[in-house]
Amino acid sequence: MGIQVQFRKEAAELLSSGAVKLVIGYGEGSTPERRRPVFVRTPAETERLVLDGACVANLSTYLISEGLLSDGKNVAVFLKPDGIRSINILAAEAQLNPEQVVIFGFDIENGEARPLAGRKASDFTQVVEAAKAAGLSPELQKEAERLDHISAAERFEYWKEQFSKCIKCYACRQVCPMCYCRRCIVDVNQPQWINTSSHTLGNFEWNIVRAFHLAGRCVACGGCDRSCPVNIPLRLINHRMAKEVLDAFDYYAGESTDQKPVLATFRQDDPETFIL
Amino acid sequence: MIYSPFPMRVVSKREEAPGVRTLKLEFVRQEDHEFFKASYKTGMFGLYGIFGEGESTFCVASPETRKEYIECTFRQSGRVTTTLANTDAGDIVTFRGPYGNRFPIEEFEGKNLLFIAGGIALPPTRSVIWSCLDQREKYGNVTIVYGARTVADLVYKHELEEWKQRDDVNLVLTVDPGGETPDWQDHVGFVPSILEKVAPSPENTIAVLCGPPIMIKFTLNALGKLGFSESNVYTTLENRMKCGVGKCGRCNVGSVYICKEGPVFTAAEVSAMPQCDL
Amino acid sequence: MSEPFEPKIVAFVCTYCTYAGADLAGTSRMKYASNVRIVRLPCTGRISPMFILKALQKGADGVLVSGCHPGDCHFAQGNYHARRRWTVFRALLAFTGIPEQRIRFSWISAAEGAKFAELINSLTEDIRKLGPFEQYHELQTVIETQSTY
Amino acid sequence: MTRILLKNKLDECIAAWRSAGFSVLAPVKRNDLSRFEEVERSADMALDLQITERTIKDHFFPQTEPLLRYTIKKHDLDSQEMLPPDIRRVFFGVRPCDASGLAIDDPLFGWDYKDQYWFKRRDNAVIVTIACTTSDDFCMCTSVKLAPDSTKGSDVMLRPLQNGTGWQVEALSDRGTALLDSVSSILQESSETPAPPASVPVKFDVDKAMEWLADPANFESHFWKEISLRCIGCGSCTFLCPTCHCFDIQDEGDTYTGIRRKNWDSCSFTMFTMHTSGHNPRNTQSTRWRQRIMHKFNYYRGKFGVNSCSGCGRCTRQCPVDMGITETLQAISNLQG
Repeated sequence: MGIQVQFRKEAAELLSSGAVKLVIGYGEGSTPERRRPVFVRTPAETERLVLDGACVANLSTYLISEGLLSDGKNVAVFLKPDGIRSINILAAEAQLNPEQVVIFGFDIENGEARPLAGRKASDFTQVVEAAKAAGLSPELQKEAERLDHISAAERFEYWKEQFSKCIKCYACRQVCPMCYCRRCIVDVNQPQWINTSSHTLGNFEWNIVRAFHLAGRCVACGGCDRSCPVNIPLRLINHRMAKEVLDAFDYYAGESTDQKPVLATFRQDDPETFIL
Repeated sequence: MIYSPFPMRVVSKREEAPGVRTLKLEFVRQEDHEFFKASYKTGMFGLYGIFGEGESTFCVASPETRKEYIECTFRQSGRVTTTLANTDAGDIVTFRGPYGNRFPIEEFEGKNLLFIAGGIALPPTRSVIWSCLDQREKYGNVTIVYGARTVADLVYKHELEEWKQRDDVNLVLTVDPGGETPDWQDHVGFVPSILEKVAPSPENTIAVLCGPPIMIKFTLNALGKLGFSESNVYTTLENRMKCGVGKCGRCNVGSVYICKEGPVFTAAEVSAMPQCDL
Repeated sequence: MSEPFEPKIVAFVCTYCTYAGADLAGTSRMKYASNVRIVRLPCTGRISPMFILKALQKGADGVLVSGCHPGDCHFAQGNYHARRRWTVFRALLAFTGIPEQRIRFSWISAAEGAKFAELINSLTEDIRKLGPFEQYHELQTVIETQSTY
Repeated sequence: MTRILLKNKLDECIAAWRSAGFSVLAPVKRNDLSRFEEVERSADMALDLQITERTIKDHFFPQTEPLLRYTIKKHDLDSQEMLPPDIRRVFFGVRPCDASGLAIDDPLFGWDYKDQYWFKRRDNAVIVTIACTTSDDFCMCTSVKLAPDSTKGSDVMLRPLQNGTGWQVEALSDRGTALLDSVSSILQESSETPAPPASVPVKFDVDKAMEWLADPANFESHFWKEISLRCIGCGSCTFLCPTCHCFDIQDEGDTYTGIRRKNWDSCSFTMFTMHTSGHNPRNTQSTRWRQRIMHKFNYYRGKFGVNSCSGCGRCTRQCPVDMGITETLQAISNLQG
């Protein structure tokens, strides 16, 4: 039985038994290559669910929609390992109750979707651990290494060029499951920390702040990078930050639902070589 | 030009109620003042601002019969209003306007007038009230029903006193239950129920109603019960605005741009709008 | 003749240690460069990365962030939390090309007036050598003309 | 016999326009993004692109633009308008949908109060459009009653020749005629026929959809909730739209001096209509998506007699969650049966 058929059947069972009120999955998109998020509430509708190698979006974003989980009922969601890590982080940061999230876990290998065993976030500990090894795509890796070997001034120019493209549509923020603030720091105007205007300085500041707020929280789902309508390689920055917290604090985001957020905790012997 | 405001000098500042202030502004440049005198009609609004902070939209609280100054009354809540509230006499602020439509007060001539306002919404009403009181002979009976949450929250207290003393104005004051002080002599209760109690006659009467959305909703019901036709009830709507001139695209309720087609509407026009968009 | 470059440096310091240290430097009549503007905060834990960005936005050529030595925090843990935050933020700035030499971090206790004076002097000299942070400030000047095609 | 411009003469053309004081902007793919930028030679142009990711709206109504500069002294204030410079520009290789977008926005910026920032740039621009002979999955100009060779908003129309060597040229306005006259020696007379315009399938019945939208009973239809469930509330559809024109006004600077700027804003954002009191008339994503659709296919028409959509399809093409005008209007016209 293919994974799509299997998941449809199981989703229909969950819905008809009332175990979940909603299944968030993927459906056909506007072109044959595209998949779009779909919301399924009845067993009959599960026919709309699609699962294959093109299902890359991290659907955990929708779990933080205002009020979705406030009735205490369960919601099922299709998640790759990155999405499962998101659930762990959201649970650790008290944004949702992981008991309410039923996970249809899958991973994509060689362009094919393959099921992962488990239903609760805690069932996937090994999967999450295994994902630790995942890196950037070869070409991004090359770009990352290139950036490591140029001077600060050249790096500045590189990012200046990239950020000058930004139009502050905030797709990166909206698509990110970790960006759940009711009022984002850029929307705060008393005081106005960073420029809201989309000139290069304002864009620079926005992107630094976004990356900082995701340091140690990003699960590398690549949603921001894919959503960016002006193709800024946001993944490079996020990846670099993830590497930094791994190296400095041996911290890998989203390992479990009770993992303390990296910047909300400390060890007395944290490295501090740079402090005078 | 289109987005350039007029510089205005703060003449005086008055504390109306906790967090509510009135600024009296005079034009710095003669030509701006001439423009204002030629274009301002009661009901219009403006964008008051401070450079470095931004602009904020509220009505011109002074009547069209007194155009020497602009008065504006606002509650200190956001970034702009906080800065405006902290200005002193002599400081320079900005004004862009007047924009929007107006109360057709010449159509009110010969009719009885009923003004109903709640809380911080007295300022727009006050603009019409004085515009009419300054030409008192043109109008019939004048009744003002004004309510606020507490006694302290009543704005323009000195003018309320003045209206109270006048024989040709019937002033009805009320505060919400629990908002009264021990020596409070007037009504206690919400505006719609007090209105029904006072029961002004709809005969040859125009009602001008300003207040928070919830009060407007219930007061319109009350006016309906009293027999007022929707086309004889005028009200003002407010929404967030940035440009004030029909371009920035945010103040519309349904297809109606408040900055261009408003802020003054008849109750009939308001009920034709999609209510959920208000 | 252009005037010699005087770096603008903003120091965000905690009130219990580094500010007291700066005070000691002052009362001990130690001389240190006048290029630094000190902003006093209750604790290093209160020093948000936003402050650093704001300082750069407003034209600082360098920023110093300083507080109590580990273990000495008046609030027991503030500086430990701050330290993690700095580690990450510093790496981020470095990755986006903001030179590490311009954003410095230190521990200075209330007793270390001399360390404070020396640090300010050496920091000022370092930044004087680096010159004004034109790459960043240029962004500010560019915005006045940008998009006026 | 019609006049044609050969591709191998394009560089001469650009040189002639540039020496006549024009800057020439054309589609450029640079730094992993396609948009209109100033070019000096045809080799820099990316004319093969179906459509640029960014629109030419950017050059008339930039994402952020200075409105005025202010200086405040204790009891004095000075503000100076910062109007765009007088630069005459040729936009070469514009797609008909983008050109139409400009024409659609003209009445908005012109009604009652004239926005000089827009019109100063408009008056100084000549739009040279190339008709589309190909289309992609997202193109939908025909669905909104425009066409791959629509002339709306263009000053000059270029129709690609069948043999691929150049374009048939046609002036559509005085500005266009003057621009072509300035290069008349480079143009040639030819009997080559232009390639047929792309056949773009009609994806929805816009009349039916408009009828549904105009019915007040549908304003609070459950449809809006369903169609916008997956909308994440970013602004990419609005910011990449050739006709979206909403903006915010922001001050940057301090209490003494600074710049007041006009920045793009989007009806998708929660903050867009949020009152200071916290009341928000459009407080859910479905009401915001409804606003976008209603604005484009109902309100705008009521004011200016046109729909505020030129069918470029960017909203769907770039949407992170594969939404867009096409899907919504398709669903609406299907509702109408």
